[in-house]
Amino acid sequence: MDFRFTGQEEAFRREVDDFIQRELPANWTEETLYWPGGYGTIPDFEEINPATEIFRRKLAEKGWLAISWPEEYGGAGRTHIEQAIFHERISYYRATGPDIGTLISGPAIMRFGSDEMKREWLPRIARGEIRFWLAYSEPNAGSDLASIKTSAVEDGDDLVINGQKTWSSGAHTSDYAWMAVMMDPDAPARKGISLVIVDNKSEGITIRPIINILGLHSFNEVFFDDVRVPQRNIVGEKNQGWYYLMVALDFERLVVAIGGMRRTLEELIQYVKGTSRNGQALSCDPLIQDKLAELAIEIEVADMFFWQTAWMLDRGLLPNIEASVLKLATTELSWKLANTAMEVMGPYAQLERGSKWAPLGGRVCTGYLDCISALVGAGTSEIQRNIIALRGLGLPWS
Amino acid sequence: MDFRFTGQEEAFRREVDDFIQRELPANWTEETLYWPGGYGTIPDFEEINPATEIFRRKLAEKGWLAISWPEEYGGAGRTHIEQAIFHERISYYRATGPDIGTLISGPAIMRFGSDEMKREWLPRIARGEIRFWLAYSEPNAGSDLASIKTSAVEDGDDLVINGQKTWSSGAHTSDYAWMAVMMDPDAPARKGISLVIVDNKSEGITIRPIINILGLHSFNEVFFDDVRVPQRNIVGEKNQGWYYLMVALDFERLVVAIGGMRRTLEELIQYVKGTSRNGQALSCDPLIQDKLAELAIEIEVADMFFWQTAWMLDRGLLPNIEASVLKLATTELSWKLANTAMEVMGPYAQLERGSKWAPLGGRVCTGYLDCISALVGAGTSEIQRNIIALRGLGLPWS
Amino acid sequence: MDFRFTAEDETFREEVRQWLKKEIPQRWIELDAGIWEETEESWALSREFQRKLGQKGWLAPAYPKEYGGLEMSHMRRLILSEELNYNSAPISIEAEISVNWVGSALMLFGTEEQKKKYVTEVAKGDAIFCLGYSEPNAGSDLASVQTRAVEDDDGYIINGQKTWCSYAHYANYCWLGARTDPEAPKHKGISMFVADMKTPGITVRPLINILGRHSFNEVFFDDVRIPKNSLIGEKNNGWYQLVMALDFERSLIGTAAANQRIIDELVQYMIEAKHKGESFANDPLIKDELAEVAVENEVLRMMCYRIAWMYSQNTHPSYESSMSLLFCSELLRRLSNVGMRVLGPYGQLDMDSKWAVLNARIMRIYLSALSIGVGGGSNEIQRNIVAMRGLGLPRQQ
Amino acid sequence: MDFRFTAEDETFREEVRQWLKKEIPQRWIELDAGIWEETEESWALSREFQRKLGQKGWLAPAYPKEYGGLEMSHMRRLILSEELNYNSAPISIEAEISVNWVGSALMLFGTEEQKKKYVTEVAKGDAIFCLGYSEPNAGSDLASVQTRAVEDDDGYIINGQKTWCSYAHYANYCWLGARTDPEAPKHKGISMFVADMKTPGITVRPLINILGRHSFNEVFFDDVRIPKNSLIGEKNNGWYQLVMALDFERSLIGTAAANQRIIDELVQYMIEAKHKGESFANDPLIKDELAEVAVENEVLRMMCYRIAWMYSQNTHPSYESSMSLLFCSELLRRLSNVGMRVLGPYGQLDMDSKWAVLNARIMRIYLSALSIGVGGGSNEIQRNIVAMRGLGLPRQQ
Repeated sequence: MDFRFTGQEEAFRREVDDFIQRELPANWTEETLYWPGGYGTIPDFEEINPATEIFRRKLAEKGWLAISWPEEYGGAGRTHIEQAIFHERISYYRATGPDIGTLISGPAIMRFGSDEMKREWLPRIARGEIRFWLAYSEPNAGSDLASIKTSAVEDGDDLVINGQKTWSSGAHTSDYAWMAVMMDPDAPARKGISLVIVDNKSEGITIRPIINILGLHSFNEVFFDDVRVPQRNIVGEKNQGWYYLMVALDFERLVVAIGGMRRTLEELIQYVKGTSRNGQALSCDPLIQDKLAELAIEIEVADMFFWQTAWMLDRGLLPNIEASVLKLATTELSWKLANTAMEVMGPYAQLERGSKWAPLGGRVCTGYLDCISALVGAGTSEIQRNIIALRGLGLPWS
Repeated sequence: MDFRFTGQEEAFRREVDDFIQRELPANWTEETLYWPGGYGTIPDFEEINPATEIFRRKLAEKGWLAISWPEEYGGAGRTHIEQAIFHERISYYRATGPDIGTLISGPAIMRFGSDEMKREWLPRIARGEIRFWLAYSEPNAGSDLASIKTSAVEDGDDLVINGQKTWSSGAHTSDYAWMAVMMDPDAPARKGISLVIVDNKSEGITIRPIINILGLHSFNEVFFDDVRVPQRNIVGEKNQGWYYLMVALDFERLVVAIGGMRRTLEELIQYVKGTSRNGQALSCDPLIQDKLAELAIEIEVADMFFWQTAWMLDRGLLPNIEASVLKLATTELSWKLANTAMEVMGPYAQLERGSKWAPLGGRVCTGYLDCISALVGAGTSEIQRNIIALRGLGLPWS
Repeated sequence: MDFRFTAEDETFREEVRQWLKKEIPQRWIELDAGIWEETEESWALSREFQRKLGQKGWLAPAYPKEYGGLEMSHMRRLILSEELNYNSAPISIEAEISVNWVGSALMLFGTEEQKKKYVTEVAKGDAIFCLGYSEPNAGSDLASVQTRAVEDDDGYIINGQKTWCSYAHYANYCWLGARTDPEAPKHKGISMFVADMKTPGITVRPLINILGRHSFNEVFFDDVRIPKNSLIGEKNNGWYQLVMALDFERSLIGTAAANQRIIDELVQYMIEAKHKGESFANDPLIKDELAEVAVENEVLRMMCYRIAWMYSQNTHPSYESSMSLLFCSELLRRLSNVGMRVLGPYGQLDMDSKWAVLNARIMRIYLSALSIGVGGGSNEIQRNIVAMRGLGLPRQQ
Repeated sequence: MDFRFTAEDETFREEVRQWLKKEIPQRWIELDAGIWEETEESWALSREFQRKLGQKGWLAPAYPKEYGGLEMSHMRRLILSEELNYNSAPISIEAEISVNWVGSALMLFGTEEQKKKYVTEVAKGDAIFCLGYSEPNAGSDLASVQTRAVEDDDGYIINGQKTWCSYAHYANYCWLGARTDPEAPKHKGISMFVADMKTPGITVRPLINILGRHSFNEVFFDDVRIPKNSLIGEKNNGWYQLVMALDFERSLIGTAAANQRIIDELVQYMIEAKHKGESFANDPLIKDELAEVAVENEVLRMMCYRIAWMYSQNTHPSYESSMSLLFCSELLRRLSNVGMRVLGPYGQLDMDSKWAVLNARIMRIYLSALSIGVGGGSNEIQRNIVAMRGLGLPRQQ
């Protein structure tokens, strides 16, 4: 057992750290509104700040958008631990880079796609040339992926897709949908789903914005009206989508903003050390100390699961419980961080960015709004707990 | 709206208070191990302490075992508010008196029994001549009363009962079982249950002790082997038992130890005022103050529901949500009281009675053990929450 | 004991309901501006509504008749407040503050002339006060006021800065705490003033809140000259006057009524969503949590009734108010979190989205829950009051 | 990074398992005496087992070989401890204290003669120490020791009273803190001694615990005369010595392993109970809670591994120990409460009932959960250490 980074890992960590500090736009870390665990700010900010696109291209040049992929597909051929190191640093500096394509679509294609498919898509993803959006959720379907209704009917070499997706985060800034469709409506719900890649520019696609709680455009509803897609865009085998989705969920979990959590806690500590109220430093208040100590413990716990999950992936183990635990721990943590910050900072934390009185550049105010999205997003906390009970303990499904 | 006691209620409260202080054995309140909300100590203590039997008989003489019953059945013809006043005071002094007969069987006979049955049973209950035990729970049935398997078959004027009850609190110190049996096994579970009164001395009954967590004999398992009971002992109509049980549960809820909770909090406050640790009075510790303030608020909340429930009964309203809320609030409160006491008092609270170092005469130690019984007893907290969601809010049953 | 309202009370409640049905403007319902969400349009509507309320004597119903009130009983005021809030009537929080805090304090400490002027204006809905208590980095403790008021022959000259002044940009007057004796110990040497917001030297700067709206302000006083008769009560005795007046706090019954509205709507939503097969709404954990919150709101109502009843018996609540404030702030947090879970992602949409559910009210209550019980450890302060006054434990250092 | 044990470690684990299968007496398993539940019979069995462990060098595996240890690595000791605890081997808590607290401190501060005698006896399982730290009403702070030790020509004379001395009635020695300079400030003037429990003037009185068992004692010292060489380390420097030795705390891996056993058994029970139609076991809320606790115990194990690994790297943990202690005490509470809910009323029966489930282990863990983290606000102290050492916040007053 060894809790240290190896020499190589340590060197890579330094390289990543130096790179980010050098290449990230000045003041980015202080000025971005991104809250660890929240979904609400990223697409919008990428759209309005071209500097992040430049940064992303530089990451792609180094092969860091696809760190753990083989070099033949444009990756850096590194380990998952190294990938985790990269993610930890990226989120510590609140930088952007990895996205749906590199984190979900790419690994799934690598695992389930044909050789032809791999050659067609992986290098473009790794080079950061194309972006994907997740087309899973549908109206009135709640968080249960098995109730997908958007249909795909085979017609010659094509599929013809009809239906609607919603909560489509970043659909308006992406190139392709990574999409779950129902190909066999007569099969049991979980045996008729297929995964397919759909070009956003296809005829019959309409994207309409949904403005989120922050007043930003991150969500969309997307309509599919007789949209034609070549059958070779089906990922892996048809009707195996449910299984692929479950496995992909496990990979996705590694992308938790563990560095961002730690950063935010550090800033909270700085704040209480530097702020007095009624003549007493906040850092001396035992109730505040208690709250921060509790946060520190929970971050430590999430941290351990983070590295263990990465390590399991390197050893070819499928971290399904660990991944659920990690998701559960970090979404609730995101919420607790925001709520504790609100309590500690008082009314000042309710000020939006732009006010000179807003602590942490208004990030707490955003965070309080944004953290709720992860809690109720796909795979709510309740569902995660059920997964742990079922897969982890072998208890019967209720 | 009026939150005061009326003049008559106030006078009755004084009368009860004076009576208890005068008639209760000296030092009883300090010496008894009874914990508010726990089930574990009472039958045993009644058995070993004849003084409580004398006290009970004096209560019966005043008609106070059946305060709200009509005088023709041996009651005092008073209101439910007055009954609540009586219960509040009784539990404040940790005295005994009201039991299954006066609280559950009696009111159910009054509401559902024939005139003949009322005349036969009510006066004897009111005079404290007979005691009942609750024969609901069965092995492997969990907390769901609908899964009763003990059978009762009609045979001439009799019923013949076969089966087993368990967790039978006080069966060994009582005279009659207040019993739920299955008379129509072909009917849906909730339409085949009847309530019947069974004499403990009937042939075919075997009572075996179960020693509880306190090392006391309060539970029993009771076996019924071809036990014959006259059919006139069926309460109300046959196969209506489920409905009667549900209504009876609502009445039962009023018997929460609200006075005992308040008393225990008072003693905790006394303790922290009188105890120093490392030179500082416990009462000055802000964390301890917080905990006690939280308890005080929760007791206040339970208190309000207590009086409101009594008031509803006086107005002929059936307090089903209120009763569930009261049960939920007080069982969790019992647990919190014990746990807070343990935290505040440290290792001393773990000493059993008899040690000169045991605070509150060892009651905290007992209470910590005993409070768990109410939490997992019939109608667990989860079930109560479901009842509130279903009956109170009209949400669909899950 | 009696948990009922009298028949006359019930008739009064019905009268209020009917009146509200008629008088709440359709446009107000469409705007649905909650707490801290006022816009120019909603503010104008609420001012107009408050004047109508004032004409009926329902804006400050407890006031003596000579100052525009009805000398209404406590229980009836409770009923009035419940109905106003359950039906989301257009009352701004600032109007409530003007009536319940400032007006009540003026009634106690003002001269006859001051009462005739300000109290009557407030009761008629003609005047709005903003509070000039908080100062930057001073927490919630009035005793650390730094703003100075220097007396000369003509009156007082005010210099300093206030913050968190809600709706100062609309207010007619500022209810101002300023230090008149800088040599005196912390709690002494403070006086209370009424400053006309149009006085030269007063500058109002907006603080944009979490909803992106302008509700809070910083107010700067730069050599602001106010007349002698702006002083309320005794000079240098302001802190004590305020402590006394603090007990005139706004009853939480309004919050309880507003919560009830939310709970009713959430329940309705869950029942309908279940029919549509929405999985969020089927979760037993969420259902249980909603049930628990519903019960707790029932408790809050009872607490408010009891406090009102105590007033009606001329008993002064001591720790009971702290208890209910504490209970209320924790309840609001839980309610808004449960609500967010019931609605799932739909709960995160603002009211201009066609997918928004329940007019985005849950999201807004999630935000407004913040304004109670946070900052300066105010829940801790309330808990300490319960421990001290309710349980007789010593004061915390 | 590497989360695996080496192949050699795994072989060692298997060796321990096989040995335990052979050596844990059947009678011990029947008695199933948990912490604070020792009886005369179980004590005798555990003493015998500890001697066997001692012979293998597994009782004090970290000690130098010359004192009866094996100089075993930290990770391997962790494995040993995990297996001993998961299999409920007959080790009394007092044996662990003797090895990990007293023995380790003696190794640091004892003379060669003292080490040869006491440390070797402990490692062989021949000697048990009881702790003489706490005094009545003094809380958990050793600095407020009142027991006096007065030096004369022949040695020291001890007078005073200790409390919470577990298993003092079986112990061979007392590891005693006494005040040697009453004039010195609180933290100075304390010295550490080893007192033979057979010395005249020592009286042991039982304190009956919550399980109705005799595990704790009061120990009275009445003109107890002990020789000069009973002093350990420097005179008047006892407090500092102890603070240094405190870091030799018992790893929580034993607790984690014991928890794991409980969780495994609860899961098995729930699966079986579901088949029998027990409704307690079907409750989704309880199931979720159990899942959460299982995960948290996984975290606790990782925390312990990491601390052991830090030692193996010659890094001294600072706030990490407090973190895991805090986490552990809260986890134990939750585990015992979830367990009680899983079992329903069956969980409340003691092991002599034929209806008792899982040998009444849950009830006993519910009770023993009390012994961690309660009293003297010890969780608060740990949280303060995390705040101070981990986050760099100021010390609390």
